[in-house]
Amino acid sequence: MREPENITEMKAILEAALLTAGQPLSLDELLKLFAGRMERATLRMLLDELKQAWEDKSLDLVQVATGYRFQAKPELSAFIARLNPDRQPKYSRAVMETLAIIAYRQPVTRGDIEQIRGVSVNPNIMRQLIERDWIDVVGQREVAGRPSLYATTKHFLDDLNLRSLAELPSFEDFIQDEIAVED
Amino acid sequence: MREPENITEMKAILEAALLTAGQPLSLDELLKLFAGRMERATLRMLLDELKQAWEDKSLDLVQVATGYRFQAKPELSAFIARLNPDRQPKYSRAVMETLAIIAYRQPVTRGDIEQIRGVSVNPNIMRQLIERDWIDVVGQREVAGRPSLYATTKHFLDDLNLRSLAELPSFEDFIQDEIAVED
Amino acid sequence: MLATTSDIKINGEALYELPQDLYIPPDALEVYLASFEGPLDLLLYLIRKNNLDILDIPMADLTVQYVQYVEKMKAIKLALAADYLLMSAMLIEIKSRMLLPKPSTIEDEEDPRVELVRRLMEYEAIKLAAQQLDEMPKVGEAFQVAHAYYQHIADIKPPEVSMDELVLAWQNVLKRAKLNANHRLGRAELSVREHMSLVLRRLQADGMCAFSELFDVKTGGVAKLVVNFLAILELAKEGLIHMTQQAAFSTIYLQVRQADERT
Repeated sequence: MREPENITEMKAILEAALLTAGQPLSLDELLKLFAGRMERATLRMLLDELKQAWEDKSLDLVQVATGYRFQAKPELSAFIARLNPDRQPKYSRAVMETLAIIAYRQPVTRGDIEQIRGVSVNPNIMRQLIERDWIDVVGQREVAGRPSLYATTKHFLDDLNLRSLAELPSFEDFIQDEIAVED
Repeated sequence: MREPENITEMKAILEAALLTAGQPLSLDELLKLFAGRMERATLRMLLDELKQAWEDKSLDLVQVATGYRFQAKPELSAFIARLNPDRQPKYSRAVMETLAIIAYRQPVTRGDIEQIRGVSVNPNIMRQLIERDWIDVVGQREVAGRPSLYATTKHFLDDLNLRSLAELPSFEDFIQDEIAVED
Repeated sequence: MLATTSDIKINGEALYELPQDLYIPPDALEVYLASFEGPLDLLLYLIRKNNLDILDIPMADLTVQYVQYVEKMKAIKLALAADYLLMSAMLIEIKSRMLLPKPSTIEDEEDPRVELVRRLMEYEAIKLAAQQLDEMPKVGEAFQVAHAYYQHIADIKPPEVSMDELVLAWQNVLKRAKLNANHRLGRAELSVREHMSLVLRRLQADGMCAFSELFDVKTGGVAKLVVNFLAILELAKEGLIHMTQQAAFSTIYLQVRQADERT
């Protein structure tokens, strides 16, 4: 196995790796392709060139929370969706509200979630989100019972095509008109 | 959602679908992309064109038993393999014990090893160690069948970072340990 | 996402009236519980859609009714019913505090409704955020990630073996074979074993070798020479080599024993 000798060969390796990965690849992972014989700056430059080369093609090279990935252009997605009529499971309102609380208020305990939702949280709800790898336990709150603290994962951001939590819609946008308190 | 109007758009849909499928797609599945508005013959032609378009690129469009798929060019696969190094394999207990007997009792025949281990030695074990260049045949014992005498090689010492076999712990060390434990 | 009245059915018949206040007919409670995510959700609905004034609710009636629920709900969804009961208790508390004359000394006390309003508004925002998250395009639905195939050519790495592992393997052999007693062998003997292999290897390659050629006097050192000599003796003893000398004091030749030389 001969190491790549020119930019074209390096780009072919990068492209093949990203097209076959099935998940985002971080800069550190991509550097492994070249067995440590590449500078980060060069890698970034190659990724930029690759991104441009694909601009008029069928996929986009995008950066998400855990790295770079190729994904079908949005206008082609609807056609591809015809191949898989069965979609991801729809989550219940309870699951989505729990997710929203964790996303916007993290790190939170189950108690915090119950306080905000005003109902007890079924452990099954947390399990569904953990199984999807959208949330995980990031620690314990140092109070009686040491309840687990939950936060969203990078995989959650990847799945929503986001690079960071800051790219989520602002919470302020969801606050509605003040509820009047009459005297 | 507008149906594709020209060959370029159709090829982009096909390409995106095949690149994101994660498995081969049959002609029947690929036809679904166009909601029944495409002839099989046209589809085959488009696939041929797509195949040619990728000839000098990082992937090949190939036909396998269950359909069409994109796959990394063979010469690039070795680089991609660097992303997921195989877990370091382990030698079986039988191999390790055989190696230990050869190291401590050399030169020994397979019969000697069998006698010490109390079980027959699979020829495959010796082959693994010979292929690794850790043992070799240094002679034959002049008894019936002229069995080969095995010894460890210099390469074995190098790989274990030893200058000589004398750097291996001696038997007496073990026996002392043994006594200490039994007391 | 808010429950609409047509979603709510009782005994198969759509219920077209949502309660104007917090009183929910007991036979419909389960349906309401299923339609709303909890008391905050229901209260929010009543405030936003029905313009309910939370202080206008006849608390005495409400209290009696909710106590009746406890009995009814013992069998089903007690936990959820408890959430509603907790809320009505909270409302009753708020109302009672509003009705009591405020002693001037604790005039600074916060209006108890403020906390409830804060909670309602926070929950409302979370509800909308949840809706938004639900609608956001996601991988697998709106995004298909490239996942072409590659031939997994194993980057074959042979197993690593450390000295410790080798020693452990040897200890296991010894334990099982109970060889400890008759195989006491020290470092020196290990060196002898190594030199036996070296001499054999040399003879295998060269065919025949003069005794003196097997000793590297220049770099060997005395210990090594002795070990080498012992190795040769051991090889001879084990019948692995053959030594010949034509006459006294002439050169001794060593060679690997041949099959036809059996004694």
